[in-house]
Amino acid sequence: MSSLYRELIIDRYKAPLFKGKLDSPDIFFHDANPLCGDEVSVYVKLDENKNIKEAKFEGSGCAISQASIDLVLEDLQGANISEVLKLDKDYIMELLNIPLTPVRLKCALLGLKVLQAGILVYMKKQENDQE
Amino acid sequence: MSSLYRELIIDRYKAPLFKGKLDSPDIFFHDANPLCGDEVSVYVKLDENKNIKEAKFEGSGCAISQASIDLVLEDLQGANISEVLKLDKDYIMELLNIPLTPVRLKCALLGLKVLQAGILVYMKKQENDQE
Amino acid sequence: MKTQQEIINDFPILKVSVNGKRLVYLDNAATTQKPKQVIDAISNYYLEMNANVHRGVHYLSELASEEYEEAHRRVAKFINANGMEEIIFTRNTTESLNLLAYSLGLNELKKGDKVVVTRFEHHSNLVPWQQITRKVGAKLEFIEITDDGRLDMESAEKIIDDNTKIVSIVHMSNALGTILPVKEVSKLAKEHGAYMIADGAQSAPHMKIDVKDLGVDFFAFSGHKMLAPMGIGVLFGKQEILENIQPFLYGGDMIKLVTYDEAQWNHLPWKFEAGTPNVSGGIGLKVAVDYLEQVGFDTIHKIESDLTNYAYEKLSELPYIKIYGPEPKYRGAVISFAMEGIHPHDIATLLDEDGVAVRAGHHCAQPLMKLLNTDATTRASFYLYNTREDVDILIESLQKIYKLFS
Amino acid sequence: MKTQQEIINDFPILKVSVNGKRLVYLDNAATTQKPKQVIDAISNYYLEMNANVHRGVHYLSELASEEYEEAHRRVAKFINANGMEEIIFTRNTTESLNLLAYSLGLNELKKGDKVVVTRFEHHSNLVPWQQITRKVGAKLEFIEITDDGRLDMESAEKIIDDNTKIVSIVHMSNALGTILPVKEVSKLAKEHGAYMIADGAQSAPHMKIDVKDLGVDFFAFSGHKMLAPMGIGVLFGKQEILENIQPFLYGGDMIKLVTYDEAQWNHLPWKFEAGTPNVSGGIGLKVAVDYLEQVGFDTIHKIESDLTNYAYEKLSELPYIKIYGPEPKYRGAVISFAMEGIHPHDIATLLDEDGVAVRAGHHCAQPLMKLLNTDATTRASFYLYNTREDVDILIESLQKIYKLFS
Ligand SMILES: Cc1ncc(COP(=O)(O)O)c(C=O)c1O
Ligand SMILES: Cc1ncc(COP(=O)(O)O)c(C=O)c1O
Repeated sequence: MSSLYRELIIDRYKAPLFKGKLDSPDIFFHDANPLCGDEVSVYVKLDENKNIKEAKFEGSGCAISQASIDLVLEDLQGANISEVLKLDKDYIMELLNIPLTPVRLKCALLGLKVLQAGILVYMKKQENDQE
Repeated sequence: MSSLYRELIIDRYKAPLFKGKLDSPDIFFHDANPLCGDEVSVYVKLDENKNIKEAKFEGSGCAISQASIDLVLEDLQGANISEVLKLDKDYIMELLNIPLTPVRLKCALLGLKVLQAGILVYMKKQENDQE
Repeated sequence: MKTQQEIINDFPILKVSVNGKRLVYLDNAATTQKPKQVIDAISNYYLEMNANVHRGVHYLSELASEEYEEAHRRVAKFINANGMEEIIFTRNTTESLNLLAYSLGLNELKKGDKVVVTRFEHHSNLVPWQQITRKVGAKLEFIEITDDGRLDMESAEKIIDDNTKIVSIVHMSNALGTILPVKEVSKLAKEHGAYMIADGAQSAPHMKIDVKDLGVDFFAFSGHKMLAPMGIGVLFGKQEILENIQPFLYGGDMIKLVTYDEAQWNHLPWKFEAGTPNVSGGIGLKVAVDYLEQVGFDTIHKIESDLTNYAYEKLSELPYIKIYGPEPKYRGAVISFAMEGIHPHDIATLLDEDGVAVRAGHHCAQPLMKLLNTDATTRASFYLYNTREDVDILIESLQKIYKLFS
Repeated sequence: MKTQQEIINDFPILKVSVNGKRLVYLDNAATTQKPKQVIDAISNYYLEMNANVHRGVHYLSELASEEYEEAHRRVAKFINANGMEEIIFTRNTTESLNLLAYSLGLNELKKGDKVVVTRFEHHSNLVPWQQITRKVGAKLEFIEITDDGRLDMESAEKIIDDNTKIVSIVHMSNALGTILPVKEVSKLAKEHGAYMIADGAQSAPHMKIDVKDLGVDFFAFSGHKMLAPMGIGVLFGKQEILENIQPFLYGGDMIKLVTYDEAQWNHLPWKFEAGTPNVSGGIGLKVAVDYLEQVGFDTIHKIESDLTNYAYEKLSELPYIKIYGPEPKYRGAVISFAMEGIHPHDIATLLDEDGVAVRAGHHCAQPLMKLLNTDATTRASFYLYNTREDVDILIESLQKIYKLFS
């Protein structure tokens, strides 16, 4: 029916591969878009080189926000957190490969932003611990 | 040159017939249109039947406001004050006999309104004195 | 009398195609489309009479001033106010209500006083009162909602008391479509000596408003929701109250006399209209009001209630759809609904691909949404140019969407 | 580049005839006429993309939102602001200044603080500060005017001191045409830690504005005085200040999160734009700004200063005419004058019979008029579509009027 809702997105919305929790994650962050009610929490475990070893998310909201974080976590397995910080909306648009209007782009970006915020908090904490 | 500024109005503006003061008038009132600065004071003496015996005005402002009160005082010589209270903008438009836009109509009406306000104050005072 | 096809032909935007489909515009509670009469009135204003109003002594300014005043008189007649003095032009309902929160609220409220609103309120009739009651130390209380989505009159009777100084309620809920009994609440407010305000943003476009019959002291609405241009709204207020409260915005045109030290206010309604007004918006509003009355609220009501009933019925037949709010007989031309397992944003995006414009979200009524245990709904709202075919397209598209997700 | 004849052809209203004469529109300081580009932009908006903005997920709403945001970005670039966050759309300059009086004034002023304005102020930059200083117990003081109608900088240096919290001055006087040294006054304000506001209602239409170069914290102006529709104005504010002060109007679109008890504000600039905005006005403003920059402020300045000098010269030749305000080099395209023994209202009415539109009155600057020992003046003000022929017609008509009265 629809270019926008490619099967992949609906599939991943209905049956996400990375949904769940992790115990004692290195990185945890939660945020929501109060205007539409989309919510995402991410849990990440890192290896010794600060690469993503394992990642999960919990959340609720629209198909785009939920499928997007699922696809992001899949794509970023093994990625170094400093690389993740560099990613922006172009990355998401390429990953989802569907035309996104400005309002829906916000949905698509939520997961990545939560992940990046979590990384920043983690790095700040590491810094403080070293002092 | 102009239908609006018929000679009569400019003549009366430049050389009013009823400009001046009266000592111990029965009726005195002053008002101004703060928006354009037009000002008019009227002085009236009445005969025993409450007809206008003598009337004068002082004032400053545009030709229409000043000529209008001059023409009004001329026209209302001998008029009974209760009759004067009934006059409205139709009277003024007929008296001046020029087309008047709403803004300029306010100029034309100022003098009559001052006169009517003075009459009302006078009647109120008469009433109180009788009680 | 105009046929509905003639009405539809008056709205050029309805011929726009969206994603190759005919536009089906069902977002009328957000803003309505404009008939060509209104669009032309705006152009004509700028082509033939544009000028600043009041005090201008030249031809254009006289013309513009006359038209702008006439618009006030026309609106006064439209809602049965006593005259131009009672009609203040604002930007929108939101500004009208803020004007009251500042001018009336700050004037009349004291510590311990109560302001009463309802659980239905749009943010525009909630947040200003939150702020102003906090500022003056007054209390903000809420008339409850019944389980079937109507105003709880028992709660109203309990909450409106002698400490209540202001009652401000929405006339028709933009989120649920519920029509509230303003007249009955006005009576309660008057019994307790409180000022009565109605937010008519959703009612004025759809039903004949008689401010005297409603018994309100103030009535606020927006032009853009009733065929008029954006940037023009209305606040009706009773003359004697408007004369006694402070102005809201200060500046040009609202004064009579100014010195460096102080100022005296102009007469009504100008006391409350500071600075150069939106003259073309006012004139557009006048033409919109003419248009609505030419069609007639009876006809509008007939069209809308047919559509609302029809849509309600059709949606009720879909087992995976949940409709919020009361039965059709208690509501205006608004239907909010949820679809099992599919987020409203996804529904709206997919409807849009079929050319159907609806709204998805909290409809500026977040607390009410929370009360209904949701963040967002999908909302279809109708106006005089909508048809049963529009509803059919909506329903068909919803069925496809459900299939896509299941 | 456009020739002036091409510019004139863009303004359809200039072909209107008044009392059988060609319209000579010299009331530009009150409001300007609109080029067909702006008039068409408004129509097109309603013909093709009208919708409520923000949060709409359908085609029209996306389109309208994008255009409305783009208008903010365009205006930001126009005055060299850092971005959309610093551009608040209001109704007009008056609302922009009231927003500051409430949001900044009530936030920052304490008893004994000083607000400083000038003797030149339009009521819109005077009355709000009178009210707000009275409310909080602050003082309002005035920078004086020199005998030749300019800002007295010595007075400014004396009056702006460490108690001064807000300095708000007009950039160009609408009554006298004087251009004030905003940059120098900004420096004084900054030295004493005060907020600096400029009222740009008369300057933004005529000269390139660079808010960074001017050193202002806030800058207010009106669309309708610079070719844009009525009902749209601008407040520029520095982002860090806007983030720290309270909103002004409360309601839809300006919130992030609302419960029945409290609310959190949306990000800039939306925190300050409550309710459905004037989208078509914003889009019209963008097109107006495009138009002005396409013509170029150099060209505009050349046209205007030629006209101002020419008119100044011609008027000076008439012995019965007194010109108010400074020499042409200190002024913009505005000339206020008096004619011996003839009231400005009579002059304006008689000019109108020759098709010449000027303003007569106090120009919303009553205290300044009083300072000049008059109630009213006649004012001619020019814009990019005026010509020397317009000035000739004005002068000829003035000569006839004088004869009529003598
Ligand atoms: C210097 C100045 N400030 C403020 C204003 C007020 O502008 P507006 O009426 O558009 O709010 C004007 C317009 O007359 C003006 O000339
Ligand atoms: C019930 C209600 N009140 C107030 C408003 C605010 O109207 P506006 O955005 O035109 O100020 C709306 C519009 O959404 C509404 O539906």
